[in-house]
Amino acid sequence: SPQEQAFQDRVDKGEKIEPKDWMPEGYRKTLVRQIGQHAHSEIVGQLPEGNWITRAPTLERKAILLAKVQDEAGHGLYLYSAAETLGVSRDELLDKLHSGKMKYSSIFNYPTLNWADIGAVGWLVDGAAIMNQVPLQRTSYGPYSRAMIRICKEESFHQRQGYAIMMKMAQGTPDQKNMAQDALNRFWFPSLMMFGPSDKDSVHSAQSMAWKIKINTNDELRQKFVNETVPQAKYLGLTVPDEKLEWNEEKQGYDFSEPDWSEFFEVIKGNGPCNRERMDARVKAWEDGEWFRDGLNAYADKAADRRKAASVAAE
Amino acid sequence: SPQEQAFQDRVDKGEKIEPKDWMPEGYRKTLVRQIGQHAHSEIVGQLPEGNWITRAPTLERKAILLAKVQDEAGHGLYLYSAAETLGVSRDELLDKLHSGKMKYSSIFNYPTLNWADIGAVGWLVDGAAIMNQVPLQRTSYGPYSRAMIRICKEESFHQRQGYAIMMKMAQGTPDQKNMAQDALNRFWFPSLMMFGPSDKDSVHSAQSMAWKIKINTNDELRQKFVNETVPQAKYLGLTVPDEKLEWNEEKQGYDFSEPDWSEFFEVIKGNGPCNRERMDARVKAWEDGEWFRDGLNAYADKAADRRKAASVAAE
Amino acid sequence: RPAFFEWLCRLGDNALILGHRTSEWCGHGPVLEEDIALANTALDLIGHTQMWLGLAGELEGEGRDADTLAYLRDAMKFRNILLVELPKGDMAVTMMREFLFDAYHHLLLTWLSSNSSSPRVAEIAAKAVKEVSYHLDRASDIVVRLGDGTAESHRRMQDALELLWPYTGEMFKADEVDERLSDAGVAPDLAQLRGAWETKVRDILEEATLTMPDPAGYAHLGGKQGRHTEHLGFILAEMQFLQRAYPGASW
Amino acid sequence: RPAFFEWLCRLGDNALILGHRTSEWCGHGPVLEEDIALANTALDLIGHTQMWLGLAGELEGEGRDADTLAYLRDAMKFRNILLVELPKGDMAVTMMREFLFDAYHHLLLTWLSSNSSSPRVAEIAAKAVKEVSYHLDRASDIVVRLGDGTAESHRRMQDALELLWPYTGEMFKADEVDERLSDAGVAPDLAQLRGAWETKVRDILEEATLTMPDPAGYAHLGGKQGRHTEHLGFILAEMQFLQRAYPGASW
Repeated sequence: SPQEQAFQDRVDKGEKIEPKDWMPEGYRKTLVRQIGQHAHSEIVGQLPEGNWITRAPTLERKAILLAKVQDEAGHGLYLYSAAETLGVSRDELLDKLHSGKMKYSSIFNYPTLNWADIGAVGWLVDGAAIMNQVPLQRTSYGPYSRAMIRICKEESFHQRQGYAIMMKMAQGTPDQKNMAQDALNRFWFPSLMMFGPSDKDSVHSAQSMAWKIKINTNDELRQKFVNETVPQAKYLGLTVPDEKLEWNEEKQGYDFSEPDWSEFFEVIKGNGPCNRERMDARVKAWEDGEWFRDGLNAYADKAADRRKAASVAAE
Repeated sequence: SPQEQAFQDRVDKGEKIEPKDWMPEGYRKTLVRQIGQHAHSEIVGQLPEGNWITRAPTLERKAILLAKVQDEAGHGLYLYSAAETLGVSRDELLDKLHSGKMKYSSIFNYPTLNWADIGAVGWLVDGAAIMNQVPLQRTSYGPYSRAMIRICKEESFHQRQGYAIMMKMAQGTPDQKNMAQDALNRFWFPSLMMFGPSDKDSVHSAQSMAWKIKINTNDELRQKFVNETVPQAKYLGLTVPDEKLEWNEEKQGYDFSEPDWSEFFEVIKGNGPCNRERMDARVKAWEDGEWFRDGLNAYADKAADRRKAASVAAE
Repeated sequence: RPAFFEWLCRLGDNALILGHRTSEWCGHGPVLEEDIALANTALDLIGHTQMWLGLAGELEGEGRDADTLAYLRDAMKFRNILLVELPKGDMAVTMMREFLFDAYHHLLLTWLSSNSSSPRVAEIAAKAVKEVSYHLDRASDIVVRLGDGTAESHRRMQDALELLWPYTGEMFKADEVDERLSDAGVAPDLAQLRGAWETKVRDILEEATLTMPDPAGYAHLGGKQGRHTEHLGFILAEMQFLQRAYPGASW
Repeated sequence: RPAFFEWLCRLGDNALILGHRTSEWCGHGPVLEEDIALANTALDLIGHTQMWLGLAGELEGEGRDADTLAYLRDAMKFRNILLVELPKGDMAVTMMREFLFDAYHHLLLTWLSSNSSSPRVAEIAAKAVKEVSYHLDRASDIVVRLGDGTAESHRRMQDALELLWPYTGEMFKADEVDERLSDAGVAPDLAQLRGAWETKVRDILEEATLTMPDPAGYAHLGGKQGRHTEHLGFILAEMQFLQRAYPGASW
């Protein structure tokens, strides 16, 4: 349709689409799904790291970790707000999360088992997230683009903090170095999976790329991540757990093993190590909090009534 | 009445009263209260010691502690059975415990704060309990007397184990010795309180002694406990936290300070350090277990029906 | 000087243990804004811990820094009041505790920042009081809204108040340490803070339509002298695990 | 020999961690008889731990005894299967886990007691199998009664079964360690135990009117190689506190 064409022209010219602008229903739906999943990932992502807050090894590490997990909740907040501009409320999105109708990033279904995992999550998981998100700062939808700009700034800070933890661990006692290597072993392939299956297997990509909701292909981003991360691992003195890893002079990038995609699909299906625990924790928080939210709402209603009564009386 | 007189004569002659024998209503009531409180004390008493099972410092200590707490549950079982011979069910007694109508020994409202407390509970609390219970082996009510004989045997074993822990701690590192002294400081006066207020303030004593439900006065037992315990503390190299403590040649016993009876009555009123937690734990266990008990009962009913149906079919 | 050290540990341990309990909510809050606010409160409290225990260690002069004090003392050596170590409970318990403690904490820090004879103490208090002032406002606001919310939120807040109330007496019960610090002009006379605390608490509870228990009731004591509840040992086992399991490692 | 050590740690750690979880009920059981039975089970398991880890330490020959192994290894070094470290849950989870594990444990110990090429292993297994035989009878009985009890007890048991089922696959998943021990005749071929286990489990679940999930479903793995759930770290922080906080002390 001409409307659709005009829309596509604006996107092509690099104009930002704003909430009140007309947009195709597919564009809106895809964005709601993508932003919603991203928001859910932020709040579910609080759990694996939150798992170590009470056990952080120094007061400073505890403070840094608390601040980081708090930032993630803040990112959730921006993203739910961005989704709200598309006409879907936070409560609706949460309801879909809790009922399993919407997903969150599968990486958060892996456990954090030793302190170095807190480093690895910052370094690898936030690193992969940034790789995905930096291009999205140029996404066509205004509120989403602006949320990504804020988020990317904080994420790269988190990534540096994560790398600093890895450095301490890798240069620490033999036990600490073992923890660091163990964390890398466990998080390497799940991090590669964060970019999604290979483009040839990815369904929605073409339309999303035309709409500038997706900017790069999964494989491009994965390659970029490997190229940047491998030297960092070497600098730490750690071994990337991939025997096929090798520099390819011709493509000016590393050759590497594909992650085990059957594992990826099992985790998506709900069979990851922590899927059940993560969802149980979120649902429990929501259900246990019902009386609290109801209490605040009831007070707000009463307060509004009182204000109204007072203004009537004053007239 | 002549019936009452005949009953008293039997008691005086040292005969045992058995469940089917006639007995005065007051005798029955007093026994139910006393045996019930004792049973409740055993199961509430599982909690302060149970608090350290998951943190016991060696596998052997863990095993000994588990066995001990299990014994206490077993004592609860004997005692509820003894009470049942007087026509009151275990569930009725538990209901009275949960609703606060029946008490348990106040000593269990004190917390166990370090590992030496597990020693101190065995040494002092079980020690005081034995002092109370040994004479009760000769109590007039048969089932109660027989329960006490079994219980005393196990309790004195527990007391020796507790003393062995204290010995290890008192002869251990300076930290361990501090823990041992701290435990003694906290448990000394509460243990003295276990014998109840001074006889001159005790209401029911005279009748209970005539009925041989109570054998010695509170003050007699307290004195005996102090006389036996003080040399044990000295042997451990620990200091009893009582500046007035002194050997009295004339009475061939120690002079000692009275415990703070206002604290005693506060704890009875429910203001002890752990009253609320102990009751909450018991009530929670009971309420959480309702479906479990109901399930077993439902199965028992079905099984009985099936047996009946089978025997009808066989006829 | 040992009294000064003890007293600083009390301030630091209150912040540390309350911060620990508050941080347990992270990722589990009833609503996102609250999750963030609780993490922020915990973060402030950990910051205060670093300052108070840091000063305590410095003053002691035996080479113990804030981390050493936080991670390598067992329960007997902790000096926090019992109130802050109770389990976090539901949000009613968490917010009511924060309110009751903050009302005291704010008065104490305000006094210290403008009156303490120790410039170091006054300086730390001046930094901390800004944050605690915000915590108090927020906690007061939530107490009012939940107290005057639904029947259930009201009931939960009243239950929380009654559970916690017997633990508030310890805040104002001065022992020899408190008296020495007060005599030296470092710290206030605790009994004198009580009146202002009761007024603040009474006002907020009234606005929250909650019933204030009798302030003269039974008080649980002992934390300031190292006699804690059974909860503290479990907190420390978790908190101190890495430092205990890998002695001397640097993180 | 390192494989033998690993394998003994698996046996010992399963007993230790399941014993720990079972002991958490002590004083909190739904009925006095059950409280006693659970404590008794935990006690037996701690006894097995002492024997298996004792033998492991002896075999290793580096001076580590059962206590050292139990109290001074961090989670990465623990070799128990994931099933036994899951939280105790309600009595449905506790009893269903005990049943699923005991059915395997009993088969394993029976094989070891009569077939193991290691006399020490056979001897320990012979002692343990008597107790485990009793645990299995008791757990089977409870599973049947609760499964065929009320609608609620049935629902809880089915939920517990579905929660735990994906963790049962690890019992039969042999790795290199298992294969070496099996080749040496010390231990059975795990895959061969599976049939008998499934038969036993199917029979009891059927009698309990419960629906057995597909045995070929997804399996959570990793515990035997030291990749655990997030729960184990918390268990160890609590369990090991005293040994970690007071190194070298004798208790």
